[in-house]
Amino acid sequence: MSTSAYLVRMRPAAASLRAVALLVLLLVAFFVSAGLFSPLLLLDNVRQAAPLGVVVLGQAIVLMMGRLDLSVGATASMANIVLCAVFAGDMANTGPAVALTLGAGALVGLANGLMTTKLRIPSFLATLATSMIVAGLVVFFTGGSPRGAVPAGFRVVTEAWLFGFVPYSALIWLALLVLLMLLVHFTMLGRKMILSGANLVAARHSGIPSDGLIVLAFVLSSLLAATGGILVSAITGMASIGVGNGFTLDSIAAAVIGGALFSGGVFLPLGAMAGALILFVVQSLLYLLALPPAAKFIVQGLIIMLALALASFRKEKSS
Amino acid sequence: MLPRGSIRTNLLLGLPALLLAAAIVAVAASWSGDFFAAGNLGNLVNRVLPLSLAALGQAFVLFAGRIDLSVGSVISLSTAILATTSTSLGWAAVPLVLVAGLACGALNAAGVIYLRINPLIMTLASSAIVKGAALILMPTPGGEVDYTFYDAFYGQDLLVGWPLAVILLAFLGAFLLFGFTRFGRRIYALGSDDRAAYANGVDVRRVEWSVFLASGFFAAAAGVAVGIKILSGDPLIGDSFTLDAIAAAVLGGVALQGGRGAVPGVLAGSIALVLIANAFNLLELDPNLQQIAKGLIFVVALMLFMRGGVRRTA
Amino acid sequence: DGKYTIGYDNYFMGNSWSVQLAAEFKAEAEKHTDKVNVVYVESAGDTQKQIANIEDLITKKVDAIITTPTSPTALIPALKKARAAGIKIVLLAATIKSQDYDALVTVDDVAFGRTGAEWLAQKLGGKGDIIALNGIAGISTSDDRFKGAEEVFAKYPDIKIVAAVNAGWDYAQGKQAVSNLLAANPKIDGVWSQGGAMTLGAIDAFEAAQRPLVPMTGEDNNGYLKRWKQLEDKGFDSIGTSKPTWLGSEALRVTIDLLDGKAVEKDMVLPVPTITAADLDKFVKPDLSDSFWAGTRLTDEQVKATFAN
Amino acid sequence: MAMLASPLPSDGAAPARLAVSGVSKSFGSNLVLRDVSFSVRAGEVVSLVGENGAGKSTLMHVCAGTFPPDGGTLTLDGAAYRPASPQAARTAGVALALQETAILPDLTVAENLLFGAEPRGLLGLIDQRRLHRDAETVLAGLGFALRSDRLGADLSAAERQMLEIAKAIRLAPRLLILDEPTASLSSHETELVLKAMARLTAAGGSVIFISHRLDEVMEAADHAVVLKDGTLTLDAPRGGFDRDDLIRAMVGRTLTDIFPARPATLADRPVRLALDAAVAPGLKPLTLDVRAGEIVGFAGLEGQGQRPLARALSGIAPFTGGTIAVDGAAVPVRSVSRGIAAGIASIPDDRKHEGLALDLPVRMNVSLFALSARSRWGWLRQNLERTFAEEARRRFAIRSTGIEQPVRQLSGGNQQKVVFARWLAETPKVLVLYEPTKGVDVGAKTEIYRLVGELSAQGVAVVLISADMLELIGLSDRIHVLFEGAVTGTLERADFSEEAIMRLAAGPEGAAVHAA
Ligand SMILES: Nc1ncnc2c1ncn2[C@@H]1O[C@H](COP(=O)(O)OP(=O)(O)OP(=O)(O)O)[C@@H](O)[C@H]1O
Ligand SMILES: Nc1ncnc2c1ncn2[C@@H]1O[C@H](COP(=O)(O)OP(=O)(O)OP(=O)(O)O)[C@@H](O)[C@H]1O
Ligand SMILES: [Mg+2]
Ligand SMILES: [Mg+2]
Repeated sequence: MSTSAYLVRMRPAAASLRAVALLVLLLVAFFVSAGLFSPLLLLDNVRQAAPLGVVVLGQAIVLMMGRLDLSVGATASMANIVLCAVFAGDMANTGPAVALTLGAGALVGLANGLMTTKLRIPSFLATLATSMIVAGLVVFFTGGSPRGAVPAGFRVVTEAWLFGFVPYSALIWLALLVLLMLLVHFTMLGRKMILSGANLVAARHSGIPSDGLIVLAFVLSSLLAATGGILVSAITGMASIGVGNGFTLDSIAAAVIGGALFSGGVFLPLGAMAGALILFVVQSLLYLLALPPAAKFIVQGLIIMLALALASFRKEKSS
Repeated sequence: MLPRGSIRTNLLLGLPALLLAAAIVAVAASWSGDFFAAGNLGNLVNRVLPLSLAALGQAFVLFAGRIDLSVGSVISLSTAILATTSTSLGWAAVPLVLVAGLACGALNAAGVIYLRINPLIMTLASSAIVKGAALILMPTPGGEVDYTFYDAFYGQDLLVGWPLAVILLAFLGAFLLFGFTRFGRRIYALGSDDRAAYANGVDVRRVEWSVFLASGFFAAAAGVAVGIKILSGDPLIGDSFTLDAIAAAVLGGVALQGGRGAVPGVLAGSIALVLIANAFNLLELDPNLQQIAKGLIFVVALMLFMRGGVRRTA
Repeated sequence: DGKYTIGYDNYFMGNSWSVQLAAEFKAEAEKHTDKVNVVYVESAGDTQKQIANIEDLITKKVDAIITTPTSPTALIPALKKARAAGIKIVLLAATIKSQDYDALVTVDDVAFGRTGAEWLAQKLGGKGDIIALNGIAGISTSDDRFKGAEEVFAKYPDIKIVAAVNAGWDYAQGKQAVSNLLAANPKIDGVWSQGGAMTLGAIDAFEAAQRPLVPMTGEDNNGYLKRWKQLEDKGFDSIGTSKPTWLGSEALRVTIDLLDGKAVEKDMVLPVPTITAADLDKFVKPDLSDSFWAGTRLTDEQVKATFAN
Repeated sequence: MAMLASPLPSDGAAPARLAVSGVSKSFGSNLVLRDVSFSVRAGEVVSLVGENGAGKSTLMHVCAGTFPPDGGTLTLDGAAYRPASPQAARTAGVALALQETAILPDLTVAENLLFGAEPRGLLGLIDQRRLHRDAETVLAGLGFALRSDRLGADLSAAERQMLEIAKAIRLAPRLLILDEPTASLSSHETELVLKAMARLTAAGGSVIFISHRLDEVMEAADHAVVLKDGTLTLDAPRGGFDRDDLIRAMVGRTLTDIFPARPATLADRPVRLALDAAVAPGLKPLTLDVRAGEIVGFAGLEGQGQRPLARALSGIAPFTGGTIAVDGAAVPVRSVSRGIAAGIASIPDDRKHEGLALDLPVRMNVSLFALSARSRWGWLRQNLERTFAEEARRRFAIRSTGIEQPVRQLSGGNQQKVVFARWLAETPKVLVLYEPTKGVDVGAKTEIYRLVGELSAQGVAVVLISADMLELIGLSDRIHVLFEGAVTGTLERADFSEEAIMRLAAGPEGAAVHAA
């Protein structure tokens, strides 16, 4: 098959393109109000958006399974605490620190997955409960004063640029995105996940081990949330309670802006990326405009509405 | 004697929350002499009031299979409006606040119906917008609600008083509405299955309008209760209500996917949530454990529902 | 048993300052175990919860309540009720817009903002473009501090606040805000910030954008002081304004005095302690945790127990 | 005044109950109805037939107010009729029993049945007791055995269908539209539905009746209307058409023998599937041998153990006791995947819920097993998938705009073909068919029967569980009749007849009555 035919087939979904278009619009507004065009500034925003972007990928996977993960924020916050505690500011601890953080994240995902499949608790509630428990455990074990720090050497992950113009964190984000895209769209496992997400009963009746796949999705989501937490930690360098809490709602909003459906069966990594960048760029734009705080909330709300209204407008026309 | 039909199923869903509340009362009362102190019971009723009203509004939306994440912001806005207008308007400020709540509900309904935005995201967005409005009206906590409001409404913070009356009235009315009217049936129908409801002649838009308006209204009513409690306005005070209202409803057996649950359960759920915090304080348990305990209680309660024969999972 | 029962409402457990404030209180309480029993409740930054906690402390018939109001108005009715029940109210580190308390132990946030602003204005020779980093909209600490700063800058017509943004006292948000503002504003001569973590974010944003550091206001947070120390030879100058956590221990002393029937000053509004380049070395503790705050009565050992490195 | 506006029929008779003239409708670029005109008179049953996707449901949706036509007009009893919603149509006296049933899962049977017309008592509040009593009266009047306080979600497909029909009939509409009401019903219930239709027309009502079972059409229709590709191809009164006419008008050619030829004897074939005292909830111990190439049918009234049997064989709700063996080797079919591994393929009856991911394209829906069998290292071979999907679309004659069309947009029959295409990607050893042609038109049915015939010729053992008597008789080599979860009788091919099956299906008592 020719490459061009292949490329045609890989054309992103309409929903992703819409999100990208909105992003471009916002970037234009951003650069106009900044009064200059600077690719480096753009890349710097991408760099700083990476933690959210990574978390959104996980949320998108869970949404693909027709579920919701309200524990990503608490998980990312927990990751920050665990990472700093194990690191204790010493590069020599990198291995254990990262491993333990991801391990703790995976446990959260496992709990979420088992609760929704084995105990049949709707995911909204199961993950809400885990998020309460995880946040509670963090406060309980740290007494509110988390320990440790991320060593300067590790902060390269988010603070340094490859060849001076490619931020490492953007690379990590991109790599995870590609990995997930491969998993979902190019492997049997991913196909089975999509089928389970689109119609769980039908998937079960076709012999697909859907419960396992749902657990897998939750574990992936929590791993990515923990990774987001690690990236945030690299940015801040310190342990503080609740750094990732904002990720929960932001990740859902970003994924949905990027075309994800609550009904499941859809995974649009490009859209998820655009969604995360949209939220981040809106924030940056608002800083630039230095609007009064009240206006800030209003503009943020309106942009989310706009993104979604665009999507449904198109849908309506086509049906 | 439980009535026949789906009401019976729905009422039974509220049972775990009721048992939970009873268990907490039993434990708290036997280990702390203060539980039945008159002051405490009055306090509890006053705390249940705003939470249960917000949860009741949320229940309208949840029964219809939608969700409203703007409840907290509407409560904040309501306190701000009350605190800026009550000195000049007196009690007339209350209907004004309720109208503002209806307007917030209308915003949600319009977004969901005309822009076809998913309710979760629409109300998330409107929550930001309403919060912005509250901050414009009142950039920092302040304003004033006269003490006469407190005296007239909460009085001596006793068990029996206006707050209890409002709770009973609102929940009795809603119980009859959902259990025994065609309108209530339509709401359940929509939550049960959109398409089927439409095919059965349910005017989907009208029902969506009404549930979002109801949610805005009850959130505003909760806001009035909070505003009179704090005798001022605070643009952030409602934030915690959003999730608590959902948690109370769900603990009371309301299904997030719509179509199931009953109003008495919502009240039981609200009471249980309020009791948990109270018991922690009275028993002097480590406050750091409270959130963990809440999460675990949640899981256990939900497990009970699921064991109790749920047919569909979200 | 003749001991006083004191209710302590821990307003928040989400940042190191509030944790140290509570630790300071606990350390003091341990010195008075013969005289006081403490009932701890926790508000998690939620005003509703704080009101409920105070009511529950009334139910428990404590002798005094020490609380840090999360809203300047919302608690007033609850505090009135407590006082009507004969309970002494001591406000710690934040005040309310009424007189329904018996003692207030704090450092004024308006003065806090003013102190940093005055230093910055002096440092800039009365003119220049600056940016302001605030906390969270609607929270009085943030609003009061900025109010103090604005009062000062109003006196300097040549100082222009080109942007005032809310960055939630958070490092990452501070950095994101400043990076973007730097790109849009070729000239920024100073940063007025109301929190150490945000100032750290601002410093990193300046360095990432390869812009020379400008005078910035900071706080007495040890992590910030360490950084400041490092950057001193690069010509960086700052001021560490402090809202000392020893207010926590002071509050207990005042409470005991109140209960003992001694005369206490109702409004104990202390001057804002500051750290300048001249005495930086006295305050920075290179061997202690970044999370630690310099304005403390805790011993180094106690600090280490609270914040391991 | 209104009389002047309405066209007076030339012969002076009453105007038609419903007159459809020049109706067109398209979905996007897909023209589904072109210039369709026909009419229904009072007291008459009009049968509407046509291939899957011919536009029948669409036409009925237009008549019942689900959506407006793009062009054309409707009149009801002479007056212009343009319903804005299903509710408006109902108010005007037109009731539609949907093909996709509209049962509210969280309400009881009674609440569903009387939805929007609940009896009210004190203070205008709904009287729950009377509600259930009234519902029971309606159900009893129709002869439907349905308990009024069961929840909608717990009903079987057939029960949902019965409830849907009861809902429409209860309204005593001027015009009742039944879209494939009998597709999931056994002959007993079908009989009840036809009787109810007759009662309604006797009382002056009119019925439009859609069915793919041509015998029912021949029996019930006072008038037949045939749609092909959205165009009217036949419109004739009773006596003016026969089966072959209908088929020709539907598919454009004559289908002489829709069932494949069966071999004379299978006794020499090896046993493929053997059940020994297999039990499942709702199913009494069952012992059964199915030989290679044999088609064994299961008949019975609704709910006599068909569903448990199908679900146990497929591994969805496995057998709880006894043994099951394929090719002599015991295989514990404890899950669907174990069943698949043992070579058992099973087509579910409820394609929408159990068979298909409706929002995904045809491609993803058909390719699962083909890909599973050929994937390497877990990689999904996209080219192979495309090729397979295209081929399946051809082989099973799936009507869609392409392999990327979401399955939701296909007509019911074509959706069913997609389910078949998925399961038959690999030739199985045992094929379990549960209502394989529910809602499938004769043309497509013929295709499916041919396929089943081919598979059995290749040695596949087929278990056919169906409510369609003709299908059972035409396809099976042997028919077991289920009653209350047990096989109450077995018929060999020579003894097949509807009457014989019915007698056994009625259970021991019924058999006794017939024998007497
Ligand atoms: N909402 C829709 N959007 C797009 N296409 C549709 C829609 N509804 C139906 N169609 C298409 O219109 C055509 C006619 O469908 P219709 O449901 O009327 O067929 P039918 O005659 O009822 O078939 P069956 O016998 O399978 O029920 C089909 O090709 C179907 O794919
Ligand atoms: N794009 C679409 N959007 C919404 N609804 C659709 C769409 N496409 C089809 N539909 C609905 O799904 C139905 C699918 O077609 P059809 O009615 O022929 O299948 P069916 O008749 O329901 O299947 P069965 O005969 O097995 O019951 C359409 O009638 C239409 O109501
Ligand atoms: Mg049809
Ligand atoms: Mg059909």
